[in-house]
Amino acid sequence: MADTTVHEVGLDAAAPVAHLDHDTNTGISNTKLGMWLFLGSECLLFGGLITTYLIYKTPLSGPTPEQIFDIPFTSASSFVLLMSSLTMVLAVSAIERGDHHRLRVWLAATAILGSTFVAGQLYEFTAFYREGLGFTTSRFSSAFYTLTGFHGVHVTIGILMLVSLLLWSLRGKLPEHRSETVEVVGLYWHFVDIVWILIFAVVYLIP
Amino acid sequence: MSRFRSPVAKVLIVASLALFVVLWGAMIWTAFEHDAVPLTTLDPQGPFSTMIDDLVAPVFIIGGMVFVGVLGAVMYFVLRYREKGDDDLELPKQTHGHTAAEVAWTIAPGIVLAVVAFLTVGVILDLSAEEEGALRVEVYGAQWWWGYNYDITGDRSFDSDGDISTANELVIPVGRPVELRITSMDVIHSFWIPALNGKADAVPGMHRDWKIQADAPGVYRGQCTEFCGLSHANMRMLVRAIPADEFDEWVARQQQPAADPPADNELAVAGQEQFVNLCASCHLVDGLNNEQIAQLHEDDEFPLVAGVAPDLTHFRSRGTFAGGIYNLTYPNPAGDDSPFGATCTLEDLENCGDPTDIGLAGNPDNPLYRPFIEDWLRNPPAMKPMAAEEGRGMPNLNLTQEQIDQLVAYLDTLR
Amino acid sequence: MATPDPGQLALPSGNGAVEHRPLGVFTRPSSSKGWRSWFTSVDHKKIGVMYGAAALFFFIIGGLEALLIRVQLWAPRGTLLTADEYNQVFTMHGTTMIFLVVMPIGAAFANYLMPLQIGARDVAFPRINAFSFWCFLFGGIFLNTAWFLGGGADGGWFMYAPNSSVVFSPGHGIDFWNIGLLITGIASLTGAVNLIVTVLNMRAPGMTLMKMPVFTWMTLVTQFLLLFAIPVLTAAQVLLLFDRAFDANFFNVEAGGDPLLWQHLFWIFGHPEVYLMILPAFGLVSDILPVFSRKPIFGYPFIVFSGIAIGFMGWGVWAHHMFVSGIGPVSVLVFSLTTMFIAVPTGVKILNWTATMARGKLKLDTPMLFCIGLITMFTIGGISGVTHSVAPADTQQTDTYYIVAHFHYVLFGGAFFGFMAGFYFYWPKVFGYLMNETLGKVNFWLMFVGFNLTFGPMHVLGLQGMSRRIYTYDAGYGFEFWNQVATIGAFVLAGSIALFIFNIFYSRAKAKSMANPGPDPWDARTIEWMIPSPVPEYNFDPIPTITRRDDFWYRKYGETEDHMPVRIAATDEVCQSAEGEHDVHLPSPSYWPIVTAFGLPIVGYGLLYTHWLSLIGGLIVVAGIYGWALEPPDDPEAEHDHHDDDHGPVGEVEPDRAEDEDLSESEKEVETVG
Amino acid sequence: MATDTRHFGDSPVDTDVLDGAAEPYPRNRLYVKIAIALAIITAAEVAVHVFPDAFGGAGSMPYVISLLAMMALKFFAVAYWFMHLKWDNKILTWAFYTGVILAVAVYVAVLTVMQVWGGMTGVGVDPLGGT
Repeated sequence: MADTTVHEVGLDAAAPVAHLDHDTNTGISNTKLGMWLFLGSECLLFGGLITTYLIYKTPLSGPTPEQIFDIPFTSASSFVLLMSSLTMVLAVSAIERGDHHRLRVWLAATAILGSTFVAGQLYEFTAFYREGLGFTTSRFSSAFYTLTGFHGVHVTIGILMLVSLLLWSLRGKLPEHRSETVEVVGLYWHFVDIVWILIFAVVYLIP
Repeated sequence: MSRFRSPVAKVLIVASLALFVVLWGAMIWTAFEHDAVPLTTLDPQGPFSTMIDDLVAPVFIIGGMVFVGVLGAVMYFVLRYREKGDDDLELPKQTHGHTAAEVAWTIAPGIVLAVVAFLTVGVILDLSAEEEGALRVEVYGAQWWWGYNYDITGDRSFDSDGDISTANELVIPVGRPVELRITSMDVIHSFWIPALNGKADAVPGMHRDWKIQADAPGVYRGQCTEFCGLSHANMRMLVRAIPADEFDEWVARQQQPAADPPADNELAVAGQEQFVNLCASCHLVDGLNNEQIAQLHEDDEFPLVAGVAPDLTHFRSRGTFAGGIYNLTYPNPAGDDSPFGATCTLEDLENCGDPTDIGLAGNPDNPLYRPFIEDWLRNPPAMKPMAAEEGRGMPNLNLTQEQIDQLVAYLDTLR
Repeated sequence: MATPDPGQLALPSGNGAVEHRPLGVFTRPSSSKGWRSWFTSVDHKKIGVMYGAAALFFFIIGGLEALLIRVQLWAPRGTLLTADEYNQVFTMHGTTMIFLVVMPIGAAFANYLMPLQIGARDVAFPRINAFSFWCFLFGGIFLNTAWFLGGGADGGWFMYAPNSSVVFSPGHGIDFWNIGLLITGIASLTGAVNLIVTVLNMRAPGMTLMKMPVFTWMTLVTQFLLLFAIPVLTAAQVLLLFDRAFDANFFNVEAGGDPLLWQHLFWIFGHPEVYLMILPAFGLVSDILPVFSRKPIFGYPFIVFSGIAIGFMGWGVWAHHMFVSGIGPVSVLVFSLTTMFIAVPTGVKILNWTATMARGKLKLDTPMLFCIGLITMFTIGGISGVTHSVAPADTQQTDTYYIVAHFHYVLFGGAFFGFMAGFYFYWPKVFGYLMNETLGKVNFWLMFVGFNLTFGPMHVLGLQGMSRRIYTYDAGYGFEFWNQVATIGAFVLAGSIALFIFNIFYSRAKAKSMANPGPDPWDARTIEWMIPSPVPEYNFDPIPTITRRDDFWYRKYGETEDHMPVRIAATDEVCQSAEGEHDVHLPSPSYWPIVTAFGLPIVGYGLLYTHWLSLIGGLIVVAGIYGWALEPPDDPEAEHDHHDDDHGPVGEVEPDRAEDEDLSESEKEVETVG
Repeated sequence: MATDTRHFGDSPVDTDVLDGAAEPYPRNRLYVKIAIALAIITAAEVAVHVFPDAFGGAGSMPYVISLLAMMALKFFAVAYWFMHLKWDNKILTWAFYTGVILAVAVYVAVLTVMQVWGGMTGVGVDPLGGT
């Protein structure tokens, strides 16, 4: 069907969901379905880590969560991550319309917001460490750093994917019929945001 | 191609099936033979184990019937519907299912299981109920032995004046429930006396309640059942159930601190000195090194890694040592089945029985069986795999024969 | 569909036409023949065969470990192994058999068969499929290299904390176990996503869910179980890894660590794990039994829904592994009840299989014998399982040999008998020759006898108080006789396995002088038997349109009003010709999956020995992923005369590079672990 | 099974027209509104934390429930609109929420069995007990 490809691209350019691939039984592309399944699976991973944190959040020694958390700071970084979801979804919507310029702008914005969040997390970690909360200090510290650290790594990988997309786009390798690639990365990004919504409430706000 | 026609093949099939039947018949038969299987779960000796046995027996019977039913149906269908070579080639009717049958055999096992569930719920609740007038004992597992702290005074603490501590052998009064508070000092162990109740894990950082009771005097053996590292297989324990009056006597003796050896027993006096120098950092002898041990507790020298060792205050009151795997004394003369048994004498050793038959010894008045304890002192890890260099178990102290003789003489005085 | 050549794209922005060149040092592999092609293949059939071969190899290792255990326990105070060696051997035996044998054999059948059963050309993500296999293989090898680097893990396959901490197990054995299983976990997780998408998205036209063969259904359920169970194990293993490698306090009791947390997480994974090991075998039996009974599976919807019910209920019973752990009487009660009722769907399956045989015309060939063996032997395992669900009884039975007997009746008598049936049944489809029937039957009876001799006596041993995981026992406990019977049985069992392997080579040698068995040697029912044996690289040509369950059967036979079958077409007429068109477009082989997977064990060794090595491993992984991402799924250089099928889903690859995002996530798991 | 997923309210737009300078995209306005709502909810969450007494005090039932409710609201909003579950095939909602519900059910059960609710007791502090 290679000879019809260009034609198809033209057809699909405005379609929010890429239809380059074959029709599937469900009508959803394999990639997107796969990503959603993966995200469902990730729920069990983060669930396990959050559970661990809830069981261990009162340390037998060392600083307690109440003593150490800086809620205003974390609220700000939570807000930053939340807004990165908006820029992400705008990026998806840009490429769906074939607006490559805005795609790049929003991708860059998302990556920058994400990096801000990660930087904030690193700052938070160092601040906690200075206040005497090392990774091995208590059961609380181990659980806290493991949970938030895992999330941070997820964000970092998301940033790497965003930057890769940006580079691909700049090199012209991200035509709009591949808008689904951006959408799938977006799903991952939103999921990471969702996890932080949970962590912010369960870990930081609820004593 | 689909049939086995040769006689050899038929012999093979018949022999296999016959072997299967004989095997299972023999297994069921021997499972209910309770002689010489001291750990059997099918011969309960106390109220709690009897409750379990009464509950599971009908389940075994129902299960057996279900299996015979399924096997019978399968065998019947195989014989009845197998393709016979000279048959015509007509294929069977293509039945796709039968909803009523499906519903029936979904509901039927559901009902059977509901009955089992109903019975189970009652037993679970009964087994977790608290017992009136129980003797309370704290049980702790350690790599690879068991310790017991008795609450004799009834003040719900295990270390007030008059409470006693012992190791490996748990002595209980007959007919009185014993409430156990089970914990561990290092990894997870499991306390299990099959004749008296099921098992309960000993989890570090957690105390859990369990209970046992013996209906008749006797020695009931057990084995650690949660894998706990290198010498898991060698972590045994036994319960001696004795009549209440004997138990009171036993308690009275255990409440005494250890007496210093008589001055004329020079070997033992020297042994005491060796003990203080070599053994006292791990082993407690009440009245001898209490302060030393207390200090270690204070300094948190007893982390969760073993480093603590069995209480030896009344060492000779036990019949076994090293996690219940070696006999300390000569066993009892044959024919006496009291938990401690009758006394045998030095003069009449050949009637005392074979001291290498593990776990049979009991009476502390019987003569010390020296070879095991000497070998143990000479090189403990050779007698029972341990990792003393990593802080688990007893190290080889490279004792001389003289030191060993002195220590044995001293230990022999700890009655 | 082919990837559009990027050069042809009229890009609205960017630098116009882009010249595409695969990144890296390799020229893209193109051959699908020769031994080298196995390393780069993305063909689900080759990957399935490799899964099977690797699993059988690990099976021999695990079997030798089992024989060591049995010889050690032949008599009281056995001296073949020391306590330390014994602890390593039983730990590795359990780990190997579960993670490196039963699970991958399930994966082998799923990979090979499932796409054929749904009429697809390949799985949804062929390169991820290859990556999954290499992860599994490298993880398994990594795990077993522990033997040469200081000894295997010694904490039991369940690895309870705190016995698994550095304090109590200072060697590297447990680290090998932990990291090795994290790597195989990536394999399972990526495999699960891949196979679920394949089943949901790539079925042939007309094949609705309720027309799928039962094995495909059970694969779907199994992969969902993996999808959700593996991350729980990963979470637990990460905690253990951080405890061991970085002094975290998750299971450090002094700092308030709770050993029961490990048990909960482990068994939340561990119990679905049990079902995901047994369900593929159930699926195989449900497909094989009708063929040799000459009638359809009895109560197809009930078989399917009971499988789904088992999968669901499997999530609510984990704490029955913890009845003696001290979880409190209320929890014991609840989990006791949930466990009892999971017996209902299992019982439904057994009764439906029995009913399938009723009024059939049974051909007692080797696959059928193994199916009957499964039905009967698994029933024993199922019933002993019900006795455990009675929680008070379980406090007597757990951690004794009664449990060992139970789960071997489930996993050997159930899963492995099913796999043996599958091997004998599908051998001609995969390799193009039939296994020798006489040897096969001897194989079955020998295995039946050996199996019962080995594991039957363990029921008695357990009820009479013999604990699990003890390297020795003393005289005077009455354990001698049945241990000796079990040891004899183990060697009979080993003999039956040896006979199976002999049969493979013997039959292959014989087959050279015999005709190809043809597409349909068993007069089978499902569509994988329509295509030539061995299966051509492109599977179906063309993709069949499915009109009913057991579609292939109904192409051969019609049914009268009273459901009597009537032959309507000769088998040859409805089967795909071996000389069909060969111009089907297929995904191109790739180096990147194996390269990426190869980085993972290097990261693992680095974690244990020197962190620089981890960095190198990590770079290999990252390079692999980027190489992969920049490589189109299809080689644009390759000459393809695109075969235009007149139907829907075809098992070709997504042109999206987004599949690589999936990979990045799996990589993330590793990297975070690193 | 095949569902047409292209039922968006937006009419197809010619690519060339859009290149570089796009017309406003109707759904973008919705996205922005949702983001504003999310920001407001976040502010409310922080407000609850800052003024716990208005909600019965930190750690009290109304406090925890109001925070969890707002958390859930944010969660579903992102999944429903930003992740397109609203417009996509329901099988995706299925796949994801199976994971979510399973995780919640299983882990809540774990926390219950481990008796974490109400006063974080955790495990005992005295490993040696009365010895």
